[in-house]
Amino acid sequence: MDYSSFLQMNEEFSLLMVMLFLLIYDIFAGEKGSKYFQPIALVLFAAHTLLNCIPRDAFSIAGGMYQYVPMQTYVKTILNIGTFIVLLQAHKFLNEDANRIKRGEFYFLTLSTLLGMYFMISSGNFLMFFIGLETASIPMATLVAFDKYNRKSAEAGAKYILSAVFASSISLFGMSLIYGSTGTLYFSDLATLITASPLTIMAFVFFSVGLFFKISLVPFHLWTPDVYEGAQTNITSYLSVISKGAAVFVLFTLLTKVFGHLVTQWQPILYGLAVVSITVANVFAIRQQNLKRFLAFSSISQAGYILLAIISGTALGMTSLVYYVLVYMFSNLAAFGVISVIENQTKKVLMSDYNGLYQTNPRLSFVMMLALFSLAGIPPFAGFFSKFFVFSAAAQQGYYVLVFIALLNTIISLYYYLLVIKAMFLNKSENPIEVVKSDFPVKLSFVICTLGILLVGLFSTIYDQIGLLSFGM
Amino acid sequence: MNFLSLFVLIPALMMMGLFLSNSRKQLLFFMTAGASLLMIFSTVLTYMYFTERAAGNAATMLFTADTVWYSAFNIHYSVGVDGISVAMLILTSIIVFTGVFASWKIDPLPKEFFLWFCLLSSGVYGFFISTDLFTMFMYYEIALIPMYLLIGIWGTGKKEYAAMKLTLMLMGGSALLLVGILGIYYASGATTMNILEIAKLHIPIEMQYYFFPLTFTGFGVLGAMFPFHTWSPDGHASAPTAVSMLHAGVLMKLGGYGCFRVAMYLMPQAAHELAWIFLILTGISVVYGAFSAIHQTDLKYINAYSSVSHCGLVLFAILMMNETSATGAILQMLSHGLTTALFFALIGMIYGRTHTRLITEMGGLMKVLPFLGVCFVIAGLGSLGLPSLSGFVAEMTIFVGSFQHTDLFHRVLTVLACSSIVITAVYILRMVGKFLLGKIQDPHHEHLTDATWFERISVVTLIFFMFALGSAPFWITNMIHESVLPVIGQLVK
Amino acid sequence: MQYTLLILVLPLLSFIVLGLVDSKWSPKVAGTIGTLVLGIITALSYLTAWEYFSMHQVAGVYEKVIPYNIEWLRFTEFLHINLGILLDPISVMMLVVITTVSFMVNIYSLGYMVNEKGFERYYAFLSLFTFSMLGLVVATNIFQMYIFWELVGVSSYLLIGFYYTKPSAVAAAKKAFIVTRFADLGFLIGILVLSFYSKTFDFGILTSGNPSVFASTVGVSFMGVSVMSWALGLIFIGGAGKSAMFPLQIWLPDAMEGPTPVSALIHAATMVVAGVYLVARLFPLYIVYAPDVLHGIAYVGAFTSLFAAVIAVVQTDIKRVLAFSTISQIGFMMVGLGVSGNGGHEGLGYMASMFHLFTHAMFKALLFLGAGSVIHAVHSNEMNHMGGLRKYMPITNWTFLIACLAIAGIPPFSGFFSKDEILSACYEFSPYMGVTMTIIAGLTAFYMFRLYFNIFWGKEHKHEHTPHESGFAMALPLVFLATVTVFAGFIPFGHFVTSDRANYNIELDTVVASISVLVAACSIALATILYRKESAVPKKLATTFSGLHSAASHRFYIDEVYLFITKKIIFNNISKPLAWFDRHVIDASMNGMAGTTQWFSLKIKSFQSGQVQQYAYVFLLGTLAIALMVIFI
Amino acid sequence: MELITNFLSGSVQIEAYLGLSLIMFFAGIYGFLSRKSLLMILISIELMLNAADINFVVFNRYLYPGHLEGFYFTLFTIAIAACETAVAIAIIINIYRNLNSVEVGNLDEMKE
Repeated sequence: MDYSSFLQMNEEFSLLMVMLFLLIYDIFAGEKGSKYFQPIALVLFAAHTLLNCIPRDAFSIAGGMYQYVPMQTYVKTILNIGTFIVLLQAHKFLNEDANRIKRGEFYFLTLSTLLGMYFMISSGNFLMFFIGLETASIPMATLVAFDKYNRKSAEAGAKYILSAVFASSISLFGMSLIYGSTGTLYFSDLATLITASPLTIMAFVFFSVGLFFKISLVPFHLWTPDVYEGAQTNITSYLSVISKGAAVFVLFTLLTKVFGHLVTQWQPILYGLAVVSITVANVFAIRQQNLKRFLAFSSISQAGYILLAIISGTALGMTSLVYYVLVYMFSNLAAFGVISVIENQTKKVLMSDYNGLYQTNPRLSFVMMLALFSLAGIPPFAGFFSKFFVFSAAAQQGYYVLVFIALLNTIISLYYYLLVIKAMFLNKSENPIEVVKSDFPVKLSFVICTLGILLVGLFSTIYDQIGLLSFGM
Repeated sequence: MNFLSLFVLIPALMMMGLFLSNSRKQLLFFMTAGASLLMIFSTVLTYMYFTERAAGNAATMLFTADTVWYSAFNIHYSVGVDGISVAMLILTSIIVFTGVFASWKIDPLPKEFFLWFCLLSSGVYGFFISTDLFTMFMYYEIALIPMYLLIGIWGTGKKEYAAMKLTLMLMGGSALLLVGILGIYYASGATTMNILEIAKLHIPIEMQYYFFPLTFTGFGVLGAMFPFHTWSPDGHASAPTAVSMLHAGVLMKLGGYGCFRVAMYLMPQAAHELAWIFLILTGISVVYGAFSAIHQTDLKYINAYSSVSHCGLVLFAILMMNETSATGAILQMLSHGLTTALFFALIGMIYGRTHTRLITEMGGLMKVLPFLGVCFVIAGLGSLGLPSLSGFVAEMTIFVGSFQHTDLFHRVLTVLACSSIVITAVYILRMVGKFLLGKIQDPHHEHLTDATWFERISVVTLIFFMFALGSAPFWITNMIHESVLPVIGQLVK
Repeated sequence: MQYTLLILVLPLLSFIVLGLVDSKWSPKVAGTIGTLVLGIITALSYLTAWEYFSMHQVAGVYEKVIPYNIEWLRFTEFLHINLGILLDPISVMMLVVITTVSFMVNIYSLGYMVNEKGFERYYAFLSLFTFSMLGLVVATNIFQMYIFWELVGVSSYLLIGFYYTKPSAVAAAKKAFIVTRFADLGFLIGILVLSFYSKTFDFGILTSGNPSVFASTVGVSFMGVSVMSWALGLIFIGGAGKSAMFPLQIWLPDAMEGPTPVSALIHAATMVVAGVYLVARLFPLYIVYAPDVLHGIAYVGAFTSLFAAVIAVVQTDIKRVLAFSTISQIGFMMVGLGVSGNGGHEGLGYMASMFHLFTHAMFKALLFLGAGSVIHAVHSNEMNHMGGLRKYMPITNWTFLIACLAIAGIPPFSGFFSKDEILSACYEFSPYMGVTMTIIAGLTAFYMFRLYFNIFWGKEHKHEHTPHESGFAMALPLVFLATVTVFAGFIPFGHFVTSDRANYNIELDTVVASISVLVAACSIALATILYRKESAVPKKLATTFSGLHSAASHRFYIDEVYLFITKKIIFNNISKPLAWFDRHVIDASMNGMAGTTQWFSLKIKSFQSGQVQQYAYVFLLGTLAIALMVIFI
Repeated sequence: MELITNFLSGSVQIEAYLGLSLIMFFAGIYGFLSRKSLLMILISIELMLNAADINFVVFNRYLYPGHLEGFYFTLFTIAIAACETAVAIAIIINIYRNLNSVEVGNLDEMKE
């Protein structure tokens, strides 16, 4: 057996090395060395991101267990950038005395979930996929419960792990049935072997709900707001963007590549889920006072929008999806970034606390506003473009009614996004949040997000680049 | 990129300038400089347009330019103007210019105000120069969203409610619109989003049946079509002066323009079949808006309902589908834009002095505010269609045009719409009579001061153009008329 | 005749200049400019008249001269508004009338208005009015006429509301504008209908008598009435509004709130006859395509005339008396047109109507100016504040008397000739009409002399300061107009203005003339008995016929009916419910959508119970639901 | 009876295994939904995971005897399940430290 072919897994190895290095460094670095831990970690991770951003030719190793297509590089790069932004935003939080000791773990856990997602994305076999999925979710549970003296955090951790395992066991059961009905676990073989027999369909449904859980679609979403609220904000943002982004990509590839024969089955499923997710999440979001919960529901409805791209099942849809994830990442991370900065300093996360924020923290409010506008799909911000493309992809396949429903929901979503903007800009407050100071990495993260929000839409090259590769899908 | 893009770039540069500036003087400098630049620029454009046409250039759109933007969706950044767009650009530049002068004293946060104002205006300009469905829609939405903050922060009265309502309703309209646009694009099988190209293709009639109502209603919401007009009274009443001006003056025109340029132009068969529904709705708008205005006591509400009525007339005329009424519709857009902007400017100035907008609480202001009073009367007369002011030209073109329709139903509707001119007279004169004429009611009003120089600039500019349009309409009607022909040709075919 | 353009341009310039300078110049300068301009254009009008009537006759028929006709606004290939000048006998006559009266009023105002605030504004408005009125009469096409028609309406509004701090003036101005505007709607729709079938606005083509113009109307009817009747009937509504025909007469008495010279100019001599002029202008159409409408006009005119005359008998405000008398006299003119045929002797009514228009303009202006002079002296409009003024105001007295005699139809004053022609035409139309009109003529004589005696004779009323004759500026126009009134009757009017523009020799119908003179004389005698000296008879009569009397003094409650319609029905029962509907139904349904969403949001919040087991339960249900859905659908 | 004999004699029908796994799976689900203690819930999850494992093994053994995919899958799954349990136990301990209880009903601070 030629193990050298394993070395083609560039991204995974590079990430693994970063992880291991950081783990070892954290253990053995002295007082002095630990000062440089975060800078080194960030630089290393940035280097990792840069090194692995060039797409290569498609290949498949380990007998098809691991399948690479160039598009994955983009997806992984997007995840990398997202993670990088999250790490930047977590910088200050991790420098606090209480957390300093735990930051090695933080990095290690975060990066291992990322590694899990890598595997998930590149998997060519259900075993690989399952391992990746679990690698992504088990450390996540510990991250959610990271703040172990906080009751909310513990509760969120418990909810997350229980729900996640419940979901993955159903999913696993589904996989077993798929295996039973086809006799293989390789994606490439499954694509031809799957037929629309009731058992297979049942298996498919059981399997896919595991992913729906990860994407947090209604009605598999109920854990989301609680976990988002309980977890430390940076982890929430990681959860909402990175893990979701990886999952939607995988869902798309699986549906088109593996379950292509079941297209008449999964299209109505997605149709229904999209409608329900967008609507229910929006309706819930209206009432939310806690901004983290609020963004949780918002992210559920965003996931619903993403389904519009998946449902099209075309190359256009694929491109739109990846693009959507990219834009969504910038916008959501910006929003969560603001919340985390403020929460870290003042412990305030309620919408009413944000009254009059613009008077004291104009920059933060500005970033928040951009993020929310982008999430709401307002031009000229990137969110508008991504939404348009997603709708366009669905409309191309004739899903006009779905697009229409989704658009009607954008009105509701605009309403609650505007509520936050109203709080920040319009409302007056007796005791507004004091001036919040943020350190350089956090500022850098805001700059990256803002540039992303402002420029990604205007420069079509990004979309075109993604589009170039999506035709292989 | 061609020079038309300057219309978008200048506001963008203004925004940058504003962003960097830090004193009130600088802000005002950037705004006035930018606004005047836009005004000059639109004049130059008009001049160039005329020379091009005179030189025999018979293309539908002039000064076109086309850059591929998103090739996957065939989205191009394509610009071009015809007579209608030029007219609209002139209108926009006038109102942006006067709007700046009307908001000379805006407080608090002047910088932010002007920033949003610039964004709003760049959206409007962009809309009028676009010939691509996507960019058109994008600019349309760009123009919508700053309204929320502009009204919410600098407005008066129930501003938060009004801002929210306006934004959401208009977004609702744009939701319909987006489905319509996507439908047009995919159903036509076009390989481009350029309107002119799509117009050459044929959209299957059963598809048109779906997308025409969507598109028309989508734009119609912004054009304050009954029953989607309720954002207008609340929104306009709460908005700060310049925003009311720009919104009622220009933004509502986006609706009519879009209906004409997109809905009717691209889906002529459905337009023919379904026009009667919308004719009834817009006919209702015309009369209903006027009747509702009679009962209002808040100056801005009166004017907002009056806008509903007048903008209803725009859509009404468009739906009559002949060249005269369509020309009239465009003229009405111009005329209503100028008149209503003047109204809002004056109302804002008066409100700034009296701190009330209820006509029951004022009286005899003509005596203390002769300049504003006279201008208000002129605006009123313009609104009720006095010959020599713009309203007359526009309304008469519409009525004469609409009445040329061979179908009796259309002519009867025209007659009903005509009746709005009487009702308009009623509420205008009632308003003028109540608060300008008569005796001074509130002793505090005895010592008000008349308009300052920057207010005068704003008002006089608007009045000047109202007269220019109303007394010598030929310079612009020909331009509009020949640009209307392609669309009407499409409809008649 | 290119200089005719100046007749239009000069007053416009004068308006612009006076309007823009506002109060920067002294009042005297403004007044002088206005008057001077009017003087020039009066001279030009006379020149035009002289040149036109002496030179533009071809084969005994006056030709139409169009020195200017510029396309102003193009609607379609055939329909375009032109601005131009059309000279034909009636427009030239109107030029003369308007400029003359306007000039007199301008001079008069120099004295009358001198102490008023806003003197410049006043002159600016006067210039605007003159410009609009002149533009109206020389219109080459029906749409130009409509344009100036509207402008005239606005200048009338501005002038009635000249005392804008006075609520009654503001209300009157508003009323005048809205009522006429309402009528204009009819005019506009009439134009639309007419132009739809004829494809032209141009008077030249419309009145050419060429049947092909209206070929498309043949057999077309709407609701059982032919479209031409509709068109012309609607156009007449416009005319009726401006000319205060029943039931649109309500605005004119209130319009007396304006300064008296304005009443003289606009609401007596010029603007109110615009309706008559309009019908005269389209007379060839009426007579050929809608003779029934023309007859209708005659009946409306007759009724209005009677109606106004009855009311005039009981009014006590001298300007109102004059106003109702104006309505009544315009009724005469309408009747004249209505009963007329076309050409030669048939067209007697037409000629008579125009003649009456001309003479009426002069003597009615004189009456108003005289009344103004009286009001100026006693500072009141009420008859019972006057009496015995003949001693103090001899010029006014004499000129007023002349005017009264003229309007009463006593030879040799001008009113006699014109009214007599109308009466002859009426008798030829139908004896009933003739008799009715003769009675009205008698009523006219009666109330005019009631007015005259009440002002200048009767018991002297105590005044704060002794009334005195007005100054030169006010006396001059009185004298001038009186002179015209005396001699105008001898103008051979049939040589100038006839229905077919050919010469026609007026012959006095002695029977009709003597009857009418007799009736007038009797009425005057009656008035003399009743009002020359103070007597109890009028009061007694009033109490005897108290019902009629109070009805007449309340103008037969027409205003109340209107008030009911506008206030109660339109304002309270249409507008108010609509406004309510808009707020509480349309708007509420929009808000309701938002509310429903909120409500729904509240209802489903229990799904998010915080219980992880429930989450799993929902999760499971969702899975099963999907599975069932996919398998069974 | 035949089932038992077959079972004892070593020639068990595949349906029996599948039935067993189904029962285990739904028992696990039932347990997850109804148990009060977090630990019991965890055990229920283990039941569910193991049900899937049985499926894999049985399918491999009966239907696709030439391959080893199912067996491998099961091995990995067991390892993963162990990880999950470890993490879950850790979190439950943490919960106990915070709440002094491991009742699932108490985890409702965040809701709505």
